[in-house]
Amino acid sequence: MFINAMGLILADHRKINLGDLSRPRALAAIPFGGRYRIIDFMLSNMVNSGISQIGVIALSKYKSLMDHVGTGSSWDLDRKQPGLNLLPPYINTANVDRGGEADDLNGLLDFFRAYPHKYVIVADSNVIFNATFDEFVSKHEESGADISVMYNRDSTRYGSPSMILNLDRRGYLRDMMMDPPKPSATRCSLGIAVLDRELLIDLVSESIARGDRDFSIDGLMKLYKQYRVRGIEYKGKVLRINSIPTYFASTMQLLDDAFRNELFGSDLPVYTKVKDEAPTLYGEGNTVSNSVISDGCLITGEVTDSMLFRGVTISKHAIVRSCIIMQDVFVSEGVELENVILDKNCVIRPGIKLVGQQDYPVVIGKGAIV
Amino acid sequence: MFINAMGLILADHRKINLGDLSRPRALAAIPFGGRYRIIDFMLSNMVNSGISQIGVIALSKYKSLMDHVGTGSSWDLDRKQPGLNLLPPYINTANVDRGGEADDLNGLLDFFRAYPHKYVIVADSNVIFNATFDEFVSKHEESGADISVMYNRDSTRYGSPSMILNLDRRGYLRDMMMDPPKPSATRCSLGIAVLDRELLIDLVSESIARGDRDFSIDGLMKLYKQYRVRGIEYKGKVLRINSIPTYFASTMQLLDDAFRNELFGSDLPVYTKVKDEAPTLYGEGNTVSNSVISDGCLITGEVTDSMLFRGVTISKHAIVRSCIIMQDVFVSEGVELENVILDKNCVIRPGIKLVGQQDYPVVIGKGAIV
Amino acid sequence: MARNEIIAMILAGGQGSRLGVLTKHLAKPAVPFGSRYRIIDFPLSNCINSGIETVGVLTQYQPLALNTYIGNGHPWDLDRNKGGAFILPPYQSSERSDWYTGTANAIFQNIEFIENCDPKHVLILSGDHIYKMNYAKMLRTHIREAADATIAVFEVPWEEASRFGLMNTDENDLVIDFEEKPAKPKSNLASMGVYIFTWDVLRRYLVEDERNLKSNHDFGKNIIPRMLQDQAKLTAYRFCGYWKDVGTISSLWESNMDILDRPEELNFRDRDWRIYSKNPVKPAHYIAKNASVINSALTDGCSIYGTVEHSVLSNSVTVEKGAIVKDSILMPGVTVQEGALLDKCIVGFETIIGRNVKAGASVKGKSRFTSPYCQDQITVFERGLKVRDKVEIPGNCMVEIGDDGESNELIEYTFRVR
Amino acid sequence: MARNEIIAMILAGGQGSRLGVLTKHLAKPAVPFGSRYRIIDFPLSNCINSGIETVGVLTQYQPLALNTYIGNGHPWDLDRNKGGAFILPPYQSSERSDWYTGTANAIFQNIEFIENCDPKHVLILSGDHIYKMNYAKMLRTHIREAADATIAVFEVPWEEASRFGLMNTDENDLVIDFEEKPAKPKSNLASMGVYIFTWDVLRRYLVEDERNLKSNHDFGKNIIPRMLQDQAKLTAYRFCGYWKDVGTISSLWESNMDILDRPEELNFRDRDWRIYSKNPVKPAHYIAKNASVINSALTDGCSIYGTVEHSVLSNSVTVEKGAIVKDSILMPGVTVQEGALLDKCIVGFETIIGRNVKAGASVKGKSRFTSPYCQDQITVFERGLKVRDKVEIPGNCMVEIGDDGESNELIEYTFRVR
Repeated sequence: MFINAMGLILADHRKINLGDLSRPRALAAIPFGGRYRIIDFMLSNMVNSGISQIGVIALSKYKSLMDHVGTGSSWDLDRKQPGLNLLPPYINTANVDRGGEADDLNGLLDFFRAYPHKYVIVADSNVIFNATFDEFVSKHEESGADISVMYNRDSTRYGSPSMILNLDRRGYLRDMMMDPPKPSATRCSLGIAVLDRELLIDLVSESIARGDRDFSIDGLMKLYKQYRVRGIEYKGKVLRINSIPTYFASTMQLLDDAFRNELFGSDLPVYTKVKDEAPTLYGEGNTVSNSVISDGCLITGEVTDSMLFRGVTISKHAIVRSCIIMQDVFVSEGVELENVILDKNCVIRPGIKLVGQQDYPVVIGKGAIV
Repeated sequence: MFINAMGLILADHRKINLGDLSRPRALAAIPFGGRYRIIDFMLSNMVNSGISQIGVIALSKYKSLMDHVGTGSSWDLDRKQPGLNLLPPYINTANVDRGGEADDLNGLLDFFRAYPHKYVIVADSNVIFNATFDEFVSKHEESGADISVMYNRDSTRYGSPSMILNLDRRGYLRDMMMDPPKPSATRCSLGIAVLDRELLIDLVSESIARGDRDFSIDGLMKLYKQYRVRGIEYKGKVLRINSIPTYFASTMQLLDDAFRNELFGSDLPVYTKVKDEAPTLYGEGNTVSNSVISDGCLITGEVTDSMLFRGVTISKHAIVRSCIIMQDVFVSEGVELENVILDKNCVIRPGIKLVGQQDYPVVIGKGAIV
Repeated sequence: MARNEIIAMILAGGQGSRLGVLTKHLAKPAVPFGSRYRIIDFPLSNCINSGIETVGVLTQYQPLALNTYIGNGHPWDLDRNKGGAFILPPYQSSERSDWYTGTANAIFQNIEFIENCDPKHVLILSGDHIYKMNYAKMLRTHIREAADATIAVFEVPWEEASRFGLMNTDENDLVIDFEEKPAKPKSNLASMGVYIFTWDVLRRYLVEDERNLKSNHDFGKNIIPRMLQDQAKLTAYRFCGYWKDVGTISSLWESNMDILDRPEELNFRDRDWRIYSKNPVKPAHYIAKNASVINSALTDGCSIYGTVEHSVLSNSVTVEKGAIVKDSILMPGVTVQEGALLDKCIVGFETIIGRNVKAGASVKGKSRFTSPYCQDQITVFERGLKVRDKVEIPGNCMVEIGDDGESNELIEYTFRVR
Repeated sequence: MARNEIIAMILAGGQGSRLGVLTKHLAKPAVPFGSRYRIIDFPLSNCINSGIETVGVLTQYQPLALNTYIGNGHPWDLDRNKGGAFILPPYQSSERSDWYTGTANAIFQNIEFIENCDPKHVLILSGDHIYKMNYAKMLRTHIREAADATIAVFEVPWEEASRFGLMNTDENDLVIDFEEKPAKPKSNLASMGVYIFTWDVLRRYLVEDERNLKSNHDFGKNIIPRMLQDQAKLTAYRFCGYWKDVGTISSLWESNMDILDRPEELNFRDRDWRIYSKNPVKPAHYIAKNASVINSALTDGCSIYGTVEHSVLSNSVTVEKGAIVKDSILMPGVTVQEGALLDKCIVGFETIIGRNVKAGASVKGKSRFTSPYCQDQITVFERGLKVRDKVEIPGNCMVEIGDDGESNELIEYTFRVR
């Protein structure tokens, strides 16, 4: 009835960098899809699977992540036995005695030991889909594998970095390659693994004993020589974010009805921090076409093929085409924008013109006044 | 009606060390008074004053503090606009760019700037009393001082460290001394200050510009040459904790009816984390005398002049005299304890005898099996 | 302690029968308003923004929607351990079992609740007004004047004054007389139905009023006049700003349109006085390629493929290709199918307007649904209907499922529960 | 989704008149129990420990104490955004306004609430039983057996069987017959008043039962027999462990004493199945120098200067010097003044037992307070009394304030509100 699992979300990824977007925040905290941040999708998938103990671990830049998840109440994780556990490196007091050197693995170990669940689902923060883990866990249980990892086969390009899996006939991993020059298989890891909590505790304890300081899904998969690591295919639609171009392309996919309906039209809600914005007001002379618009906007200009986050103002005679405009941005009169990503709180002054290319969108960092 | 103030609790004190009790946790997180931790009193004082935005800053060893305050729900601080803000040094992302060096002053500044209140009340974590700050703030307002600090005059000794204030006729600070050999005045700082939020922002910004990394009440008071720093007397009962002996003596004072009634008998509740323990069961052959006993205990032995925290077991024929026994300690049959402090989760095996002196109680660290 | 200075009691029990089918299944305060909100969001948000954290919500009529809407109070930050939002229905006691018989009686029956909170003052609110008001300011006046009661008043145009309960005041804003809808108004200060009472005084009057068998147990009709008679100190507190009673179909429609036509007055974008509401947990809305959305308010979960003009849409509304929605209010989950036209319509939760349906002001003629509650050519649809394709319904109609089955040719009922 | 698998509905509406003055001002489920708890803590904690996060609490009689006790549901982790604890009082709708007329009618009137939650199964609980039970296990049985209803049963001694509603089962634990308190029991499996129904099936029976004018609209009397008649699949689920109905003064007293005499059976110290309760926010309790506390349960806020023996004390009880409390149950805030003796007494909230009062089993004789509800020499005191110094009250009394003023020589009323 309930999945007997706890969740762990790795909020950073050492190999993924989204430039100006990831400078002020962890990968998982990057705004996405109008009302959301990337982590919302994985958190919601876990909560919708009935998982109520979730750890989130980041390497640095916690503030924006902490502000976003708060007490966890938006995901109904503000429980007596904490539902949402932010696991920063500092959390382990033992480190202090050892001279204050941060060592997140001990913090992880404490977290895994704190709850009685059978499984742990560990997930990276760079894929977006909407599904429960029921099937994933039951297939893992049936197979008898030690570790199962989720992959998909996209017709589109995966972008880089991507981890291509080579499975044997029974689905077990026999090889894996990062961005291989000639992909021998089309299976690409989604960065999600499930394994026994007890096994995970053993693996992490060993890492600590060995003096390792790193923990990653790729690291777990690499154990395929000692353990039975098996791939399980996810067949639904997935967005994969590993660079600014894939971020931009993934956003634009949300303008597609079929894609949007699969991501949001199911019974599984995607939760996010509630902002209590006003409804969006459309003024007299506006033209809005093929765009996703969030609450709290005020639109009197032209918006085409774009994604607007909460609280954006588009003034009269402004033209916005194929843009991603984040929270509380103010676009003044007569501005012209095409293939531009504006981070939170930017102000674009009257008459400014910015034009990027689809593969090379212009990115304006948080709070810039242009 | 409401105090227009935010609160800041300094959870550590560089000059105070409680040995085995403060090793695994911040000063503010040390258990006290049966059901509480030291910070509960200051948090409750602030909440009871109608303050609903409170920051807590510690130098290290956050885990126990975080576990204790959780989402802040026990103090009704689990609000949409966060009521309880844990301000660890890591919180400022700017530090990461500067090479990861922790700098808590920037985090403080962010916190002070996030809310619109007129005043900030800054408090150390080593005094225990039960009162609102209404009178303190209104006296500060009336006087027109820049900074007001709270002091008291105890007939008992203050212990060390203690900051003795020398005030002029109008109450303004003209000198201050730490543990003076011959105290010229009997006014001792309680480590609580109130000042304008704007002034505090200026002071902290200056410190940052100057490259300082420290922030303390004593540091604020030392500004008496540039600013008008005034003392305000608190006339109620106060417990002061700055060493193991004063911790022990303060606990023993709670066995006194008059003292206990002033601390707990008022209309102002002292909130703490709810543990959902069972009621305490007293068995057939027990003798309990002049002791404070928390919930969830099981007592079949003898307890005299002692303080028992939650979930303690005192077995048959055990004798406990003048002891402080923290959460979930198990005292086996035939044990004899006198002037002993047992930290959380200790197990005392059958027949063991431990005897300390009133001024030198025996302290057994967290989780020890004796 | 500050906490017990004042508590609020919201009178949310009335059926609001003048809203017809809109309140057939839910209490008036739970009726959606202004795209993102429900009516009760306004007093609740005003309370929390004014620092009032204990709020009793007196319900009686169809409280379920209100009860589940308010839930644990979290959306308004009213999920407090001490205080918070309390639903207060009528109940049976060992002595009596009565429904609430009037506004004053409703408070009387909850004296024990109030005593438990032990406040110095009690704020009495209605659950059917749209306004943003800082009750803390009003309380300061009440305390400064040492009043027994303070009544918020709103200056109305003289020509409309006779539609309101009016306070005649002296030069110090002390109330000297109260008239309910007088033919010849002596004042244009209308009572807003917002009262602060000193609790000790109010309790005395409630107990006395309860013993009076001739009383209607109503604040306006009984308690206030009785206090005036006793020369208690009643102060008028003047409120400036947007304020509207949304008790009729026409005023509900007007007030919704005001957020489009006079957006600066209610100003939902003001972050210093947010109006909180329960989040529907829906994605951002989508405007398709050939859609047109002019002069309208939309919120999460909407998908617009047609034309929306001068309308207020709640969450999860779909307007299909070729459909036109004009001067209308669509509540959560409404679907307007291809080619349909809505003109000055208010459509209840989840109702489906079939293909090529024409409804509202631009359709002329009479209908079996014509209703005296609907004026100004406004047409209202019950929740959970499917209006069959091509049906035409004129203005001034209240479209609801009947017991006769005759209406079956025009509409069907789609809700699982009736 | 797992969340909608099952919801719980707790029937908390009954007056519980056999508890006399203890339920004069509050519903039975709100009666304090076992030092730290109230009766309703048991079903609420069982729900959350079983993973059931949506709980409807059906109230009708004196719901205020229950309403404010449950509050936002936080103490039981039921302050969920989705789900949580909902107080469900009777209400007026456009079609009818009725109090709940029976257990089945109460659920019937809340069909809309249940439909909103859209569960596959509904767990029906009583608000007046003390037990720890994992409903998830019972649900697994219900699903495995594909039953229409699963009824929890408890094996009672044959000699007591005729006091219960009994299930006769076949060898597969299918229920073949149900008898309410039969003179000659054919089974010793008593129904615990804990039912899981498949919701689609239950809804059908509720609607049918509601139409039957002769029905009492009761689960035990009408719904279950009717289902048996239709040969619906009813499974018995055997429960082992502590279970007690606390519907009478004697059983309430016994069950409280059980936590002292059989502490291993209910085992409140088991951290894997905590019983949650609202925290009174009081300091730890204090035992003074010459006090004696033997074989008793105490909790926060108590101060003991006298003798307490084989008694259960709720929070904030004071026992003064020289006072003796024996075999008694003292509810929150009770004060026993110097030299008083209580023997087998149950004392309501905040009552003050004056100096040198003698009350209960060891005082012989009759009294104006003697009551048929009190048996076994137990004497019960209403909440908020002051028993005047030196008064003597024998066992089997129900001490309450009367309208006559005659009792005034013995007791006075101290509560602010009556």
